Amino acid sequence: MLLPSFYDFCCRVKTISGNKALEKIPALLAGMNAYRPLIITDKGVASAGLVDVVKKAMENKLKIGAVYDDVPMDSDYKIVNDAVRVYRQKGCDSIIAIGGGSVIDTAKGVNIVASLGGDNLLDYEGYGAVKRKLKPFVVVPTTAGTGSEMTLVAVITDPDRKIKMNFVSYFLLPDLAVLDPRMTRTLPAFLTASTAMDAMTHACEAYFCIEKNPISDSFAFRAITMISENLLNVVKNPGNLNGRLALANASTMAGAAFSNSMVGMVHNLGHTVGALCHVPHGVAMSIFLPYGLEYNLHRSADIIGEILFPLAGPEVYASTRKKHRAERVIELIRKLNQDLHDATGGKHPRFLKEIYDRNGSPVVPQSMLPVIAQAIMLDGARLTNPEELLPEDARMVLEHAWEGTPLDRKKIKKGGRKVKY
Amino acid sequence: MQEIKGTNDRILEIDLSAKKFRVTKIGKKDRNMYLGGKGLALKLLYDRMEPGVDPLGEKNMIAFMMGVLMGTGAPCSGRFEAATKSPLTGIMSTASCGGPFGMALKTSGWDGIIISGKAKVPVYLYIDSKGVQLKPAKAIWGKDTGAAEAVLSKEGVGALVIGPAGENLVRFANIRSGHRFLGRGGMGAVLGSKNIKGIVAKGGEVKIVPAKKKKFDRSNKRFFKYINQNSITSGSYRYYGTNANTNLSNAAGILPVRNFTGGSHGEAHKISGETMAERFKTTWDTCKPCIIMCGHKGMIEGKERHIPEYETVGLLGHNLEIFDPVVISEWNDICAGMGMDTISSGGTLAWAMEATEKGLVKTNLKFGSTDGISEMLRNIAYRKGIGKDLALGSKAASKKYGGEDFAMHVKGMELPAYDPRGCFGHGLSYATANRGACHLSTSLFVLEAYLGMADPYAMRWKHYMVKFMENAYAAMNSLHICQFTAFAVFLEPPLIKLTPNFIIKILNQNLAPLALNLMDVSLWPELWHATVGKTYIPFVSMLKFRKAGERVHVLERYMNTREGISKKDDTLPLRLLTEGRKCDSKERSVPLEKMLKKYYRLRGYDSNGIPKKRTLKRLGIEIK
Amino acid sequence: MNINKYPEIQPGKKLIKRIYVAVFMWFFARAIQAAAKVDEEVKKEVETIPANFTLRLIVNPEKAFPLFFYAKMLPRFIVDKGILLYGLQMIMGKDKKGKFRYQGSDPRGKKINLSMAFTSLEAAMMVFTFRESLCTGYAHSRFVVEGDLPFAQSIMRIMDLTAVFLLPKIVAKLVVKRYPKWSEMSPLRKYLNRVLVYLRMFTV
Amino acid sequence: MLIPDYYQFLIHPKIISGKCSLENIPSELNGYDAQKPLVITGKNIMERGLVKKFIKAFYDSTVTLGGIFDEVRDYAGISLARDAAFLYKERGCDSIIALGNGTVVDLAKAVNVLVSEKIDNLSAYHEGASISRQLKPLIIVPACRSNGMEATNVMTIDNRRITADFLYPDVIVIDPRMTPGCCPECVAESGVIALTHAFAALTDEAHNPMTAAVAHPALSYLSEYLPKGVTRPKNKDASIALANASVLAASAYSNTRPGMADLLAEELSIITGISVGKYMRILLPSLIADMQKKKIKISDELFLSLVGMEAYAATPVQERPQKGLDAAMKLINSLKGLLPKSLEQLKIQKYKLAEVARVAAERSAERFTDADCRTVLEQAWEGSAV
Repeated sequence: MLLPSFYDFCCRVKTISGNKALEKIPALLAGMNAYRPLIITDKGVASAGLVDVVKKAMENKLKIGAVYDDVPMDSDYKIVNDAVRVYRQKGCDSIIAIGGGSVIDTAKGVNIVASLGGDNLLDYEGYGAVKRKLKPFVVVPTTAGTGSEMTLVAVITDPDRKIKMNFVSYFLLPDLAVLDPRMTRTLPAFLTASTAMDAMTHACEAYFCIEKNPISDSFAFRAITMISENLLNVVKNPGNLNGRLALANASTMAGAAFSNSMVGMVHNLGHTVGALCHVPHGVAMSIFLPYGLEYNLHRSADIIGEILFPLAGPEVYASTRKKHRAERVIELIRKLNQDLHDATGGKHPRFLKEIYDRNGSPVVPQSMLPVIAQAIMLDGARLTNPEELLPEDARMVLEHAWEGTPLDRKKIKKGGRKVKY
Repeated sequence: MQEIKGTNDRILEIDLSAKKFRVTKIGKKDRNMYLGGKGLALKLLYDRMEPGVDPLGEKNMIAFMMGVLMGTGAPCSGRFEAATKSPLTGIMSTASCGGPFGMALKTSGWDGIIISGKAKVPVYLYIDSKGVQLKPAKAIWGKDTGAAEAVLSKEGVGALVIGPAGENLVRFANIRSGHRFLGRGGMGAVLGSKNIKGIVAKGGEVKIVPAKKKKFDRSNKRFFKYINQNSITSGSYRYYGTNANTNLSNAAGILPVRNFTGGSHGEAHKISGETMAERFKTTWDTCKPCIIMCGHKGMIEGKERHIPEYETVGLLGHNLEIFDPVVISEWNDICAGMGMDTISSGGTLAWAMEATEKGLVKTNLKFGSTDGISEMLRNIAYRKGIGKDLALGSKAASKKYGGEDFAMHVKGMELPAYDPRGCFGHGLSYATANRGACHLSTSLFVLEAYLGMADPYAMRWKHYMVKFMENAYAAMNSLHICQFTAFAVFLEPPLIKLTPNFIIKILNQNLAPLALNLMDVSLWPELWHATVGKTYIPFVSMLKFRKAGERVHVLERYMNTREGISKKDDTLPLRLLTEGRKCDSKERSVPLEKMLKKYYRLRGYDSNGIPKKRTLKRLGIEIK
Repeated sequence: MNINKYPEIQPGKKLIKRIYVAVFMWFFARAIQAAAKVDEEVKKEVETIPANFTLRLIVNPEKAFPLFFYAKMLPRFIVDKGILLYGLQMIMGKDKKGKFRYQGSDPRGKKINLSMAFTSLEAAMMVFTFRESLCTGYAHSRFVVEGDLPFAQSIMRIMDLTAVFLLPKIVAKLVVKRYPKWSEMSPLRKYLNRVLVYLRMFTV
Repeated sequence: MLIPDYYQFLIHPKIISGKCSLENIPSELNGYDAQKPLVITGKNIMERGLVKKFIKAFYDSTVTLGGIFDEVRDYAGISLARDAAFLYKERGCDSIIALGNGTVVDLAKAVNVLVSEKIDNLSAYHEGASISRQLKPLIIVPACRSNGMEATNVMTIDNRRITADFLYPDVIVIDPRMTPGCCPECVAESGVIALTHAFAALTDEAHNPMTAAVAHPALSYLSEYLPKGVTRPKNKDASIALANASVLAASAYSNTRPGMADLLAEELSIITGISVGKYMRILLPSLIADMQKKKIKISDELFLSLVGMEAYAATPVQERPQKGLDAAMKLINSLKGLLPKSLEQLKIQKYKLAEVARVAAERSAERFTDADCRTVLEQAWEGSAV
């Protein structure tokens, strides 16, 4: 296994996973001297009845301080401040976040203010403002994709200044991540597909980007295995709880991997497309993943080739010749997208031009591509991609992804030395 | 009455499991190579015992071997040696005693006994010239040593008994004979594990005379003269007992205080031999025959009691920060009655006190307080409460409860009352002594701290001094003669006596091999040769005698290495190696590592402390 | 227990490395400034950066490299120019005219928009002696970027390009991810710009 | 991949490994708002000159080292911990760095409890109280001779174990300047301990994807670098890989139940005072031989981790678990004669084995029987499997 000349790894989240994982929360919270949590969630989760599932699982053993369910799609610092008020009013001593990325990010923000005092999140802006242990913080993810429960970043917008604030600290990591298949059971098939592909992208990018390290590799490796073994099955049989659990595990493990090894151009493009055209993150990921692999193929063919092992199983890996493995990986990811497309009845888009909004109009018009290409320079994930990615390169990739054609590998610019890990 | 010239060479081997005994003869070769006493005891066990047996199991054996000079009338020769695998340390242990049992057994016509197996019910052994009988000991089982011995003594001249501690397998239980004890190494537990409450020998059946009477008498006369001349053997020890050491140790800064954290104490004089002699009007109560007469008894609080020895005072007194001679002698009596080694008991108590202070165990013991000690000693003997764990010795207790850094033991045997941080050579000898922390393997503290004949803090040549003394003492214990005679034998010959101390000190420091080889120890070999009837060749015989001592020491070491002893065990408690003491302005600790390396090389051990094949071959030890 | 056996240990100083980093930063800042004037592509990148944007490159911890310690000893004009031994930081900013300029190493009174902070002097040495490229350095957490993150990419791009102009190919290949081919950057432009950048570095 | 019905997993420490990682300590400390660490280290590390190099790493930072407490030897006891805690308080320190392995780390953890809870002995925890508060920041810098428990949530102080999640170190810094081994034996021992721990983590029936993910790189590094490390203990690549393996194996191990070889080796070590590594080298092969004989079902993760993807993929499915055991056996036997091969050779008194087996079986919470332990021990005594 590769030994990087330098790496750091930190994932100090206690993960509990299982069909009865929710029931363990009260005891584990008590171990951290917490007995009255505030539940933070959004309306969608609450209306799906997931909060009730959690409450029922913990009944009698824990007193819920309050349920705050006003978190919007994009976490906002004012919401954070609002939630802190509720936290203080109800005398809570810990936080349980139930939901996806924005809920978790909001809860992280709430935890900062609730633990460190004050009433405004903006006081804690900037790197290294959080320097001590925060309140006990439990995350119950409901999407099995974002992996936010394993990241140390909270992205919270400031609508007044129109910026996204990044709060980064190891203290933002939750104390507990609870993976229970009951939380993802009601997720519709096409969302299951895209969130799982999000996790798959995390895992793949963690595996080949320049900050890769042995632990993140190993986590990613297993995440890919679990997704490729279970995804299609779960999309076809939504009630498959074991499969759901596997996907939840995979998502968390992929989260642990990518939060330590960072992501590359797939995320770079995905973030940009998301910001400019509001393409759902998971969808963008599943579309760009094969292109990301293809673009970096000449740089790290062996490493990408290794992904074939978890993706297709050892038998396929053994029967494929070494130099064809990387290409096979890309082929298989495309095929997986195709399969998902079929299984969801076309709801899972394969190319950019296939994404439609609720009104049926395309989300990414072809005319936007140059703008998107230019805007990739605003995202940090560019830096950790093995190959240099400049606007003109991005444009070339985007055009192919829009059209749905494989990259013309001759067009990719080469000329770097070997990637040093 | 039958008369035996020299040695009888008959050994009684008793197998308790089979209820059989047989008589074996000691071969001439063994006698010449291993002299008698300790040497022979070890050799016989070496031939008979497998390594790795359980010390408290059936396969362990215990040998009692009488001195060669015993019964001949040589001064201080009424001693015998016991050897077994110790339950305290798990390795070979030897102990010496001057009680009446020795003479009784020897005059029953036996040079020694070896006991193996295990009796089904508690028994005692009755030995006369015909052999041995196993008699039920139901009536005396559970009694303290004094009462049990009183019963057994009716049947013969001398007896060995164990107390409740031995019956309950306290790992440092001892064996009593008269007022003397086979103290260290837990021999009592070995007898206890074999269900033997005591051994009694009829005695008075044969008479022993040296083979070469004339030569013997000539040497003997010189021996008497030396002992009566020497200021220690005819002075301080004779009048104050071994406890005369207290003031000397205090002055030299080797007096352990508060579990070896201090080296001297202002109140130590209260429990010194001088004070006790005056306060309790002491009289003699010693081994027989003896002319040093270090054992004393006195009227303490209206009761006639044995005056505690220095080690007892040291470990139950100043090491616990207790300076009341009355309570100390009371505890001395409890230990004697229960049949427990006072050194190990005291050392274990000191550990328990410090462990209590540091929150590792819960007891009511406290340094400087007499509360609860008598009770704890009884609890240890009967293995009640925490006494159950303390009865395993400080090593085992510290393995269980922690506090290994202040458990003052070497190889499991608790440290006697001489702090090696004031006498480095003695520190080395603690580490290398075969049975564990033993003050009797070299007694270098006398030269270093008491008499000023060697620089206590120098490291040069200490390895040589240790080796020389170990060999000499091993030989002496094989004779077997009282170790205190060494003062007389070493110091009284004219050459040493007339040289001023500072010159000896300089010589010892710089030319130890020369200085030590000039020491005239010819008295001992002369006596041995005269007794067994061999011709004494000046110098050559002495060298052979010293080589025999070396052989005995290395044999014991070799037996121990077969049980897993190696360099890692030849060490001192961490406290002695790392912590300095306030009484020492330089806060020195023992620089063991450097001395140890040289010692191994000199001894012919490899770097791991295992005797080399070459060494064993040179000494004629059969490799197994 | 005698605690004097275990003395407190104050951090020492690696003087040569400090000087190297200080000098390097000065050269580098001047080079960026020159490149921003000379090269079209750099100019284009600079244009994407908003006005009054201030960038700071610093070696942490700031307190270990006292800013004003040397200032007291040196002549005024050197201090004003911010030359050399003036703390281990460099500040570059886009002034009102839209020029990207080196603004010395005194952060007082300036609003820093983007800060790139090396975690330690050794980390800075790793990057500044080209043992690790800027990207590898970032991946290895040698420095932390904070502030207006969106523009960090442009700054990195500017730095990469400057490195290409400044350094011979064999060294520059260690620094940048992809060394531009002829098709991307003609040799004429590269060598001409190299001369110009060097000239401007020392003259203006 | 099999996911158990329920599992918990935590790997708390931040691991920083590689070139120039010591220099990250000041910024890590800064992240905890700490400025003045107390350094706890061992005499042997001082003698090897590592402390000097360590101090150099703090040049050009604002971190003052509150003192370098270098009194630690082979035993971690409360007396020493109290001394260090006293120094900590006198100097007004706010964090702890443990430079070294085994007892050094144990002592540092104990000092951390003493100073964080403001107590002067640990009797409450010995009696079963649990540590439920955040302790001071603890950074570990491993040197050679690991006892495999540094990265875990266990501290062994005064021969007694205290387990609590708060005892995890906060940061582990693996730097090539500190890791090179002092001798081949020492490297071999550390490697064997890591191997045994990882082995226990993967052969436990209740292992989960996360423990497998952590044990995997540990085993891969061991199989790749252990043979190299023992022949060239000073080799930086090998030493750093082995240090990583040791930390990762410990992380996996603290999330699973101890295996039979671990339990037996620990018990033997307490009784005899010989290091666990020597015992594990003897016990692991006998355990493997026993498992092979009994045909115990294990997961094929072991094989994958040890031999890598190519060889794994080239082996038929049903043979993989067994081949995994073979590979582990081969790896441990690559040490050849470096460490003793049987308990007999170590001169363990045979009568002690019964007691060891009994205690180990007791500690295993009925997973292994007394008889199982006896069988493995007997085999280890003869060393027939080695």
